[in-house]
Amino acid sequence: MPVLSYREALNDAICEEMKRDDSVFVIGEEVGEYDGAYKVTKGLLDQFGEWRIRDAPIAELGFAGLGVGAAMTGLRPIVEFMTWNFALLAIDEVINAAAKMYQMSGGQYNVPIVFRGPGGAALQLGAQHSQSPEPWYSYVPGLKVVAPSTAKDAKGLLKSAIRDNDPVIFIESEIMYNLVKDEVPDEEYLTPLGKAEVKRSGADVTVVCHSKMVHQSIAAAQKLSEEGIEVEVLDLRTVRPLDVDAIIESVQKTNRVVVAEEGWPMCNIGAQVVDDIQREAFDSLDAPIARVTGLDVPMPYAKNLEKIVTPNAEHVIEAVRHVCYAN
Amino acid sequence: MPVLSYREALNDAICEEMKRDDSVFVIGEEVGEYDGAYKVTKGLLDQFGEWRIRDAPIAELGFAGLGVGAAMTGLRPIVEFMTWNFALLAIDEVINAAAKMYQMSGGQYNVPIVFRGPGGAALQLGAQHSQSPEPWYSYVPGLKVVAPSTAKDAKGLLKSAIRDNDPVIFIESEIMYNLVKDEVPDEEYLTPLGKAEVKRSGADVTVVCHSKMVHQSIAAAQKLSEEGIEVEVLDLRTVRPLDVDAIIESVQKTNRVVVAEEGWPMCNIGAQVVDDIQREAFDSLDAPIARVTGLDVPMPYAKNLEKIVTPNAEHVIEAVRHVCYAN
Amino acid sequence: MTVKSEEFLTSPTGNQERATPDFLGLSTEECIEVLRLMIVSRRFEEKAAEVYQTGKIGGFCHLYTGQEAVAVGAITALRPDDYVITAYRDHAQALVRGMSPNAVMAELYGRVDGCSKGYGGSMHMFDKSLNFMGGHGIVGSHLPLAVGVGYTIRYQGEEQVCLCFFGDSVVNIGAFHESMNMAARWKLPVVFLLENNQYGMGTDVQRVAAVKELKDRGLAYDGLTSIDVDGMDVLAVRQVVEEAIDRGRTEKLPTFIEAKCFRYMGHSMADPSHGTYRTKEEVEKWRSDDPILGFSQLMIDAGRLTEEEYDEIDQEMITVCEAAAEFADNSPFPDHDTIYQYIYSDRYPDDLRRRDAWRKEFS
Amino acid sequence: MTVKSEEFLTSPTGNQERATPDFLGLSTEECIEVLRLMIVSRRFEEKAAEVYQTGKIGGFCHLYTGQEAVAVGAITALRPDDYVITAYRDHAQALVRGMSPNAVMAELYGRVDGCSKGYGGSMHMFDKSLNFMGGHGIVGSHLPLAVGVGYTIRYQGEEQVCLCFFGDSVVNIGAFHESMNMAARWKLPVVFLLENNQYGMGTDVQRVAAVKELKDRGLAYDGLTSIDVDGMDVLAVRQVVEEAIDRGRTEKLPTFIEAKCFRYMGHSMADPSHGTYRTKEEVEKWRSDDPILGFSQLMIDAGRLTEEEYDEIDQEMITVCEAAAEFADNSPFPDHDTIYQYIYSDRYPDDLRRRDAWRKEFS
Ligand SMILES: Cc1ncc(C[n+]2csc(CCOP(=O)(O)OP(=O)(O)O)c2C)c(N)n1
Ligand SMILES: Cc1ncc(C[n+]2csc(CCOP(=O)(O)OP(=O)(O)O)c2C)c(N)n1
Ligand SMILES: [Mg+2]
Ligand SMILES: [Mg+2]
Repeated sequence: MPVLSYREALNDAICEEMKRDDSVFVIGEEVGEYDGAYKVTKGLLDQFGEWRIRDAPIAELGFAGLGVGAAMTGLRPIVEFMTWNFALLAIDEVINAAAKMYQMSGGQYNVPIVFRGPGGAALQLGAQHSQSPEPWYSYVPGLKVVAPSTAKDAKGLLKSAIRDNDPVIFIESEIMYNLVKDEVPDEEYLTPLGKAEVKRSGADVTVVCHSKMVHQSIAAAQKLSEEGIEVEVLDLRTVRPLDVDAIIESVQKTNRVVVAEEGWPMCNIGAQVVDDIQREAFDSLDAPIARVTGLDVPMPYAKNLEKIVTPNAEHVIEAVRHVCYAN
Repeated sequence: MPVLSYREALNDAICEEMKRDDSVFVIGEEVGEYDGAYKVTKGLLDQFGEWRIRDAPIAELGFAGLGVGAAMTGLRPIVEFMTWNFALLAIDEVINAAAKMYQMSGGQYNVPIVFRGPGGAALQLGAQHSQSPEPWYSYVPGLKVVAPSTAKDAKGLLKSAIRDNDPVIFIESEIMYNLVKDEVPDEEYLTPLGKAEVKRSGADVTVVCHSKMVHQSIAAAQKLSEEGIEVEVLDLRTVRPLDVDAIIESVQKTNRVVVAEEGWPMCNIGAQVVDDIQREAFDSLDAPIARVTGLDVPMPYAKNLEKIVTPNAEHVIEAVRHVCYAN
Repeated sequence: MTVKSEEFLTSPTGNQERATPDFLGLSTEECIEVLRLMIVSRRFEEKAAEVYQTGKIGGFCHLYTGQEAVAVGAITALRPDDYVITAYRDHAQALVRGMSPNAVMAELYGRVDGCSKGYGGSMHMFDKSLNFMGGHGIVGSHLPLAVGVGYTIRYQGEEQVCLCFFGDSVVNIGAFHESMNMAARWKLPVVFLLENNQYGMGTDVQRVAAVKELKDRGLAYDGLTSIDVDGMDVLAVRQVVEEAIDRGRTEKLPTFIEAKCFRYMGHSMADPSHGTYRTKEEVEKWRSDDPILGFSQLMIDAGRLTEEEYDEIDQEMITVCEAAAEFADNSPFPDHDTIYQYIYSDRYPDDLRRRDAWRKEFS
Repeated sequence: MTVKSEEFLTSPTGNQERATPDFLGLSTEECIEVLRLMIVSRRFEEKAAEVYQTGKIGGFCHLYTGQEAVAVGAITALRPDDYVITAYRDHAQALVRGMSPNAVMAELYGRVDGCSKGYGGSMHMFDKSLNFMGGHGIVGSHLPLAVGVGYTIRYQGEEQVCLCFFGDSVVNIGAFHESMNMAARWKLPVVFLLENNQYGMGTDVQRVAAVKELKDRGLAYDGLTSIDVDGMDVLAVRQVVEEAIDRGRTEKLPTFIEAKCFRYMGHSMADPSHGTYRTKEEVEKWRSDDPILGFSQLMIDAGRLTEEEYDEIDQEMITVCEAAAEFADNSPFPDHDTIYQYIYSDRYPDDLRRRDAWRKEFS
């Protein structure tokens, strides 16, 4: 199987779906002539022309809404936010329009749209450019929220998201675009939304995670294995809906849980995972669940500060030891 | 003590603080000549003039940002959102500007601002006008989030919020404006942000709640008392920061918990409360924590459907019985 | 009936002939249909207001009374395959586009036979079979949607247009600006129809907008034609909208129309018609320029209508609206079991339902 | 050095005399200060670019090279008590407003001696003592803040103004529109200074804006004066900004200025100067109209400067910027213990820290 970068996998997914379905188009800042701020749409303008790869003005609210209107009239827009930070300007169209349209119209207008772009911190981008948007959207009925960790998942999930008939929030990662590379099948495949995947199997502790933290968790697991602690790394892949069955299954095996994510601590995905576990597998828990998160502060610019704010493999190790009462 | 409505209490709070401090002003749609869409600012234009009670165009992003700029230069704005639904248009200024400014500027520019307005459902306002905004803001460091349940708290907390030197999200309720009436001290008082209050004491189960659900929980408690179940109703009042000490104290007494709130289930305040409790009082729990929330759907218009989507006292009763294994 | 034929012969801006007495070439039947649609819009709102008081209609309810010439003049100029999208003051647009009063009234009642199955309510009328795209409650936020519809039309190489209604308060919000720019830049066939009824809730638009003539907001966009029109004059509206539609179909260019009009009633049912932010005199002045009376008088003067025929139509429309209320009242409430049906068009994910599972209703 | 005295004598729009050779009445010292500020801005960016390659500066870094006439012409026209606010391309504005190169460079290095104590970074320069209100990263979102500053000024009855810099891409975003409307409607003393360097990242503004002359976006607002100016000509900029400031101080009216300019370098360090979206020739054409060379030549021609003096200043500024880099490099990283210090200006709530308590660093 060829090894692709996360970025290439996304590019392939978009390209394949655009070839397959004439109604798929991309709109966003710099997606065309500039090949995308992060080159995810590289080469697509030449291949598909400006009506299908549309360079937008800086008007996030406007072009997100444009996407919704287009989705209501037969197209399947992929709206690229240069980063999810800027999507806060457009969140009204995502929540009050896209997510609710199908219900407000009594089931007449569904909105097949993908909102995508990188989320989370990159390197020293400072407070306004380093935040994880998952919980803002995961709260909202009508949306699905996806955040893949590997190139293979990125491709399969983006293809599923494009074919999904409802709005999907697709959260990528600036840092992973290049750094993450893995084997991606040659033949066509779809990765189902809403299904977690065990990325590493282990009997002692479950680390529930998604996106970048999957890699940190796998690194932690390898290290902990040397100490005799076998960690199961469960990659949620989709954070709304959550694959609670998969979570419970793993918890029932390991009886100990860490939830790791990059965002701020309050009301984030991890809090929800904790709630689901205690409700459905209270008696399986041998210890309180530990959560690994970014610190509860906006991201500072300074390199050393960014480092301590951002969760990493060491933090996962600490947390795992903690739930194993091994520290 | 005089009995005031929730609305009157808020009006008093604004009026008193405006008299006390020349730098306090109000901006929002219809706040002046129209006395406020929900009359919270009634009479204030006459008293304070148009520079202090400013009728804004429908431009939520713009006037929220105006507030931030004014707060950075010596004023203390109260930005009224006609409802929190419309604040989604302004959330970028709240999160990327107000919440982060103090840190981005290395501690130079704090932002003493209150964003306020009604949240949650009222009566048959439909999908776009019936949602609870708490989790969107509670996730964000730099913000405080307040949602009072009584007239007395509304007044004391709003006064504290106005005097607070950082941005405060103040969530009121259209339904409570008139319906909630209680005794409010004549003399000046401040209710501290970040402190929960036991609104009813009980030994068997703790119901953690805020805003409207406090009243539903008290009603439930009264009914349950007849069955011999004594419910402690803990009103969070502030949902960021959470008064975890008060929560833990109550849980250690009752060993059983229900968290009740109006919003959607995922990644909401209740999930966070569950996480905090299991982390700090895991061994005190005799049963999994139950959560009472709105159903995971946008609010439908039809009266009968709205009723089943919205959590009420009966639901709290159900949940309490459930955690007491009494059903 | 007030005659105002003089006014009908000159444009609202006074510099162009509009609505000449040849009725824009409309046949008498077509004129009667125009009249009928204005009357049904009026009578429908009257019935809705009446029923609202009984509590059968809930939530916000924004009446269109007084603005009928705008919806009727504009929508009757469309082809069936064109699109219509509007704000929350949407009953008349729905009716004029062809929804039955029964479906609109049942929606107000929140019943299954409502055009949005009771899920939408007053502010969210939808009918996909008529390309009627709602009914939107966040001020300004449906303008980008209209631009998206325009995008689809160009994308698919169709000759449709999208007609987008909105209120005067919208000229100050960001979505307006972003929408006009995109529609103009990409040449999208959207007719932006501003209903300047002079007030956004209790706010005189001049108190919050730094622009005297709202249509001048269009000056900021090359490729956008801006024009104002007497919104109390159905033929005048029809004429400028026809021109705009033509510009959309042939040149793919957007148009921004300001229709100067007035709402007779309060902003919503909670707001009185006058007393706080506007005077009784102001309301009466506008009422004396009534679009229905004006147009019917014009028809009578031209020998195309008799007073008796008018009364007959009026009576018929009253009856239709009465019947609609009865129909709505007999329509069932939506079934509780449908509560998860319209959240995802694909299957509602099991995971999401499990968090609601504690509810007795669902176990 | 390129002479372009002809251009200096006519306005960019060709219909008004600008920047007459009397140097707007500035003394030779003042002119030298103007020159010095342009040179330090240039040399600073060169040093920053150099150091960036070594990894000492992280994140995004947007250089101002080529646009010096705009910041210098505008900011030197202000009084010390006026306010300045800008977007993320903010190094020069900070320097010209009076921050030391040391403080700005240390901020780029993310060190405690940075003007934002290392918390802000390249995009977020702040200095409250200079009323320098940042450095903002979300396109357009600082315009409403500027309007708020204008509001404070009027509220407090002061005679200050707020000078607000932003890029050409901002003319298409909602915040622009909402801000212009509010500033014009309430007569707020804000100078909106658009730096039209023709590109927003890789996008030629004409590809996304439906308006040929960006200043025409101002036509939509009564009470807003709109004007364009040659942004490569420091005296021209200074003159229109002086007029705008005056309009703000006396009449409390906002002004919208479009300064036509060019950035020599790529959008940020990751973007090449030319090759993809613009040609080498285009960059060179603009470079041949260099604001620093042009102004210094004008001074030389007027006998106010010698080439030797120029070289001396230049050398001095190079030295200053070298020293700034050394200063920055020697400045300590911010202390880990300050991590919660700037989140709430009142005490950081205990509750919030307890969720981070699992971290070894904090236990
Ligand atoms: C973004 C937003 N802000 C505020 C409101 C509350 N609101 C509902 S209607 C309205 C006035 C709108 O006036 P206008 O656009 O003139 O339309 P009209 O009601 O006159 O038809 C306001 C402020 C809203 N729905 N959306
Ligand atoms: C709302 C928003 N969308 C997108 C971006 C990403 N972005 C950063 S700078 C930029 C281009 C801005 O161009 P312009 O306003 O012309 O300023 P210049 O860089 O030329 O100084 C973009 C798209 C952003 N920061 N904010
Ligand atoms: Mg209006
Ligand atoms: Mg630019």
